[in-house]
Amino acid sequence: MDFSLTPEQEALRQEFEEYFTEKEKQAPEGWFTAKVDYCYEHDEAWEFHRTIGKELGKKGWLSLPWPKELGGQGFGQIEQMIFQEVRAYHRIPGFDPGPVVAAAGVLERGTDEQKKKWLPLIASGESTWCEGWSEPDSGSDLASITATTGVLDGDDWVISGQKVWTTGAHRCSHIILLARTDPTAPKHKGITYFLTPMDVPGIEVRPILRMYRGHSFNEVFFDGFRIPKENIIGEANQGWYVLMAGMDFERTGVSFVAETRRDFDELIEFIKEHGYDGRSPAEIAVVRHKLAQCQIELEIWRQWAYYVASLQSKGAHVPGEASSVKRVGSELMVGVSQVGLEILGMYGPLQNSSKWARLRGAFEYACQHDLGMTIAGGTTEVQKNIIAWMGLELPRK
Amino acid sequence: MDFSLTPEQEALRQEFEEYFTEKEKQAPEGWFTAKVDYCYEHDEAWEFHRTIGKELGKKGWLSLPWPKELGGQGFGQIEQMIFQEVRAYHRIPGFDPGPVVAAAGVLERGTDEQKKKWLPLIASGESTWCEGWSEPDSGSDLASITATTGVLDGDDWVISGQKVWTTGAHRCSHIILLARTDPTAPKHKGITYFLTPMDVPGIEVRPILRMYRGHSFNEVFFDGFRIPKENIIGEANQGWYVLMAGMDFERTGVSFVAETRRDFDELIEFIKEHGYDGRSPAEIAVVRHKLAQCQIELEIWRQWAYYVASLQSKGAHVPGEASSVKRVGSELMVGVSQVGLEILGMYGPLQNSSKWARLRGAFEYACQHDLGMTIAGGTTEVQKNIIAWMGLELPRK
Amino acid sequence: MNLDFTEDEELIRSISRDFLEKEFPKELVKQLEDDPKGYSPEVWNKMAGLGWMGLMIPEEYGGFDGSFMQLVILLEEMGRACTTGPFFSTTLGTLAILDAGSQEQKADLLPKIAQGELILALALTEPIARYDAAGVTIEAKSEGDDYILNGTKLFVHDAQAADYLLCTVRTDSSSAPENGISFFMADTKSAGISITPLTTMSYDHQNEVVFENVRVPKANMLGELNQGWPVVEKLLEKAAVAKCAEMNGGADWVVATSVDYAKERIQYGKPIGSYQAIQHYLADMWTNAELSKRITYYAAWKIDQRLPCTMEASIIKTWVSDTYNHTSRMGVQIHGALGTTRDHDMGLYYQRARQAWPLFGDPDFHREKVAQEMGL
Amino acid sequence: MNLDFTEDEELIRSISRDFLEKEFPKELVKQLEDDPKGYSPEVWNKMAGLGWMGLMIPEEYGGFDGSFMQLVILLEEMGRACTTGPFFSTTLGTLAILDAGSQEQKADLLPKIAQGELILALALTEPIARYDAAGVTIEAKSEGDDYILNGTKLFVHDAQAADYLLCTVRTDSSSAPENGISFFMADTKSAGISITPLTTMSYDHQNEVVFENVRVPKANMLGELNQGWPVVEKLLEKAAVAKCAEMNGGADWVVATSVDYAKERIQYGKPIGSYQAIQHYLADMWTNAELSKRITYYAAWKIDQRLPCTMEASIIKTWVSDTYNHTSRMGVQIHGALGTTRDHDMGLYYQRARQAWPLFGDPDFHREKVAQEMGL
Repeated sequence: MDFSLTPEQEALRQEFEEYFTEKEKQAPEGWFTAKVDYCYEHDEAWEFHRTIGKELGKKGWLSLPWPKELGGQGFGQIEQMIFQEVRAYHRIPGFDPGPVVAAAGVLERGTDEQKKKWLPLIASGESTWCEGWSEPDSGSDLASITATTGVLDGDDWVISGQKVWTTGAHRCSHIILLARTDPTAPKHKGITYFLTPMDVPGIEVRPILRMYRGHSFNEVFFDGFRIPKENIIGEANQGWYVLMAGMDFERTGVSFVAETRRDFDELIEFIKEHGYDGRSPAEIAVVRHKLAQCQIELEIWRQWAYYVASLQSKGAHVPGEASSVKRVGSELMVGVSQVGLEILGMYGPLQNSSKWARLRGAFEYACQHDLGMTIAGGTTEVQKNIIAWMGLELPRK
Repeated sequence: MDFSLTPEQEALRQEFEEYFTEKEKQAPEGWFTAKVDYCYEHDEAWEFHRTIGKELGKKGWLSLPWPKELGGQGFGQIEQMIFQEVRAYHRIPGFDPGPVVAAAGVLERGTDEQKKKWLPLIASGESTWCEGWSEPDSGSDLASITATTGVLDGDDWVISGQKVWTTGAHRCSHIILLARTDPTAPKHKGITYFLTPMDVPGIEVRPILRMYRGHSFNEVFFDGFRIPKENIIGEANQGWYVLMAGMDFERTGVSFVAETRRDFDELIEFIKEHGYDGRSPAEIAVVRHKLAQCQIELEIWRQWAYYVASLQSKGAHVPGEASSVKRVGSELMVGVSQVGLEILGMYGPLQNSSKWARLRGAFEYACQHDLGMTIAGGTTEVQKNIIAWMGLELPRK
Repeated sequence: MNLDFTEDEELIRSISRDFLEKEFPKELVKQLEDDPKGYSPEVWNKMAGLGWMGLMIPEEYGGFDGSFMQLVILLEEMGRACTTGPFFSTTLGTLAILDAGSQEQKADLLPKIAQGELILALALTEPIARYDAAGVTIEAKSEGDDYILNGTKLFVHDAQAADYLLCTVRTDSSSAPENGISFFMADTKSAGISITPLTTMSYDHQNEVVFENVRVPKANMLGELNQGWPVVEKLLEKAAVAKCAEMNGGADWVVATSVDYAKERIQYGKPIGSYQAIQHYLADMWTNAELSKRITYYAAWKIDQRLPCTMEASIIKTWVSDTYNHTSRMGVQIHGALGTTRDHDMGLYYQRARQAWPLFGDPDFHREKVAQEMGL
Repeated sequence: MNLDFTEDEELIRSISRDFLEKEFPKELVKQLEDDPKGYSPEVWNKMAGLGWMGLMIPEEYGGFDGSFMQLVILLEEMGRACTTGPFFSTTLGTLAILDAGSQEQKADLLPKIAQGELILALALTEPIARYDAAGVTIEAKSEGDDYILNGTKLFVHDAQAADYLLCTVRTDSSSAPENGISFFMADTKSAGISITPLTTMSYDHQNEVVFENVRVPKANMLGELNQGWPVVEKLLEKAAVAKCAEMNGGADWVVATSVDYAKERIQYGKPIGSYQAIQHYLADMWTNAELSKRITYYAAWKIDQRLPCTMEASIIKTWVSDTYNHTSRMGVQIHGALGTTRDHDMGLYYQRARQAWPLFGDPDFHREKVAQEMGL
């Protein structure tokens, strides 16, 4: 067993490190998070996100793990993780579901023509992607969607109905859309997977505010929205399986935890410098131990995430492991954000706009924002079900 | 709302306090627990248990909450709780399922003749009672018992088959026995509830050792074991409902937690006197806070237990509350026993027989013994189900 | 021992619940978040009309001479309704005046408070952000009939609305921290006071209050010179219990709302409340919230009996803070994405739970106090 | 980065698993609980025949020059099989000799150890029961070619079986605690040593060792006079990692056994493993146990690379102690009453989890070390 990076990986890490360190200096004033939600929530952040996205596209860093012959860099999941970790640690945005989710569908199930059409667009960073998945009655049970339907009309599918919780729909140029195209088939077998631009008539995006008032979620309504039939990835009515083929990758979530790591490191520096309640950290064992426990869990999660990425690099299908990375990482984010808020005491809940805010209100934001992490992309409970059913092969009934 | 005890209750508490303080001095050397399991496990403890049991019988304290006309003292659940709390805090045994479980069946469903026959026997402390409930395939799902069957033969029921986990069967004079008497009826409707002496042919008791080697559990085998039909409580095949009628009372468990409280108080005194790792308790915030958390939970549980007892005193049927008292109390016992063991550090796991043992190995014993508390009498999981289904009326399916 | 509510207590609960449901809908709660005053004078006056500001005030001063238990019940309802406004600050300030005020101060202030004409704020904490005596550093110098105050109070709830700030100041720096503190009522209109709002997670109208050579008449001292700390300590205990009552009401709402949602929300063809994971979450949430209420009533009873309740106040502030925070977090989780939005009210409760965590001492502060009370 | 096991590593795992399944059944484990020697010489010799005692010993001394990773794999299998005996003590003692022993000491001892002819015990702790330098108080006075030892070592595993005790002693009381410790090998047959067994929850053959004017030749010093502590510190780090490997194997057994049982045990007409509560317990148990292994391998790799791993050793001892304890407790819970009995082996694992908790530092000790490493 060998945990060291190869010289090539080290060099790559170094390259990322230098670039993102530099970019961090260019971030807007008061910048404290690169979470993609935050980029959707604020105009200035969105602009920075787009600038970076295009730069990443030019550098070929949006397609690191894609095969070279398809315009990628031919790296593995480990290199992708290093990239995401360094990027997120430096709080640099520029990454959305396009290069991972949309690309996975195309790479796994796309025709040659679709690959030629979509992959360069995604890799360039010129397109931005949101996920048209959840519906009012279909959250955890995503395969039950019925609110968004598609009917073939000539060479186009005509989409009607509604999506909800569509993160970034008000900003993004493209959407990955799941629609019910055969209402008579069993639920997993009547869904079609579309990639489509959003600047087309027949779509309306309405904001949903987060509890902290941020506008990242949307309802999306379709009425006569047309998608050419060549935009179906995989076969019509086989969309569920296209989605599943790309799922394991999204669940790693290293970039999210790397941001949490950054928040945590800044908290540690803050406590070292300013103490706690007027006492030095040496005096406050209880706080020391809480911080140590966060450190422990962050390190342990990280080793696990790299291990699971290494399994995935070798093409192993490890749904239990993948789910556990997502579950542990997202719970850890919530846990660290709460510890951070608590350790900042009375200062913790102050918003960034307050002159007395600490660490730019990063924990005030995180401890609300991150509640979504244990819900989106499969709740903690769904992940545990997957571990139990697929990882441990426990009976479903 | 008034939390104070009435003068009569105060006087009663005082009386209990004086008596049990005195009895504590008479406990065998090295005495560190009055858990009934421990009494079954050790001859000397059994003898003390029996001596006390008969004394309690003479004082009328085994029948505190029974109606006066049935030989009881006519007190309520609060007085019973005070009794159990004081008794257990002083680590005085003498109490088994007879006065609570066996008596509840008779009080709730017994005929006048049965009341005359069984209640004085139970109240006197001359009989000792074990519960013939679980079977190898029927634990949490107790109503599914099939291994022990009863067939009517003349005026007797003839019992065959097997029970398991029968605590104290090797010591007790009597057993409360559930047997399948109608194999064709729905599972809840073919069980009969018997009270019977054990010194009858056709019964064999085989020991099962606990993980700490204590012998409190048994398998009990029946082969031609005869019970006169007048020993059925309630109707034949209605035994499940007799059992349920007496269940809420058993779940309070105040005596168990009072013992944990005692262990905990001795730990606190020990830490105050001897420090921790050569340091004074003032130096070790982490240990202080752990102990404080135990204190918090013990106090909170206690208020809750008194409240639920007060509801039951008024005859309220509160299955959710009753289950939560049992669940929280048993988890608390496990939690405190583990904290105690941990705080004793390297000394924690030393058995009582080791000359370096601390607090007579009370935590070494408790942290193994108490694992059974979250299982016996309905597991933690079953209690949560009851809270969800009966307390919160969540759908079962 | 009678652990039922008395008829009076039941009455307070039902009246206040009805009133708040009608007069304090969530739209008002959200609207007040950005209101510079932080409360609705209209609703405030109705509350005064119901006698709420006079609840703790003796009849001779126009109040109702209520019990702390009654206050706990009322605050529980306010927590359930997620109200905002200076009721909490004013009522706790009232308790301090009752405890330490002179006859003149009582006669002057209490009737006005009972009428809803006077709003108080507690200015106890400073940038050092701790609730012990060492946390009071703002300096007051005697000059003639006045004291001159200089320094900064931070995290002052409702200062923007208050007529008076009940303010701990250091009047003697030479002795032990707890022996040099005095307790003043500073008129917010005094020259030299500047009040700057702080925006928090729950928009609970905290402020920075800077004192620059502010003159406070000696007549405005509550209690004796340098003897302020014991008054504040007692006040902090009551404030912790009162805050717990508020949190308990919130936790109750969270549990009830989550149970209802779990019965209605269908996923995979059945209500999510039929899944054992959700059932066990809810069973734990319900249990912890129920435990919270009982121990809080116990503390309230002790306060009413004038029994010491330092240990109990710390026990409940620890337990209830943990419970409300965990319960509201799980309330969000059970509601899924909906729970994370402003369209649903669950977030309001989560924000309040997080906000209440450090107030009047966080769980670590109170665990330490419990340890001290245990003699450790 | 290649996180697969090498072929050699796989081989060690499969050989040791097969061997232990065959030669170390639970009947033997239970039988050895009350064995005064605490091990089976017959199995011990077979283990020596497989080269296990020589695993960490260089080839020149008759060993296999194995890696710490290989040791971790072997100990994981021992933990899975719940073995008892002086392998752990002897191997850790060997690492200390390798680290600090002189050429003569190595040449004398290592071949015998590799042959299974010499058993070592670590006598590090005393009645004060702490793992820092201040915990070493036993006094050694120089006299001619010997040191005279007086005092008590406590919690000494395997002393009853050992030929030598590797013993920390204080040779200089005047300087800082960590600068006055020497590390001796004391022959257990020396006059004045009395060894009294301590019975523990897991019957892991701990002892009290009393030294009464025990003469230990100066030649038996490991390393330099007063320079023993850095050797012990390194040893403690490795011992923590090694103990974690053992615990990980145990946790693996607990998870696998509980999963199997949950599939088979029927209640309410279906396997208990089909209930979501049990599924989620098992999902968490499995996850935590897997995380434990990966971080332990990482620490082992760092040791093999001679990279500092103070932080990692403390991280894993905290996490793995918590995990094994919780996992084995839940293993008992899932097995119901059966799990609490001696008829089932789950109790053995629970006992070992509890027993391993304080060894080489409990989680609080190590959280403190992590905090120190973080610069807090």
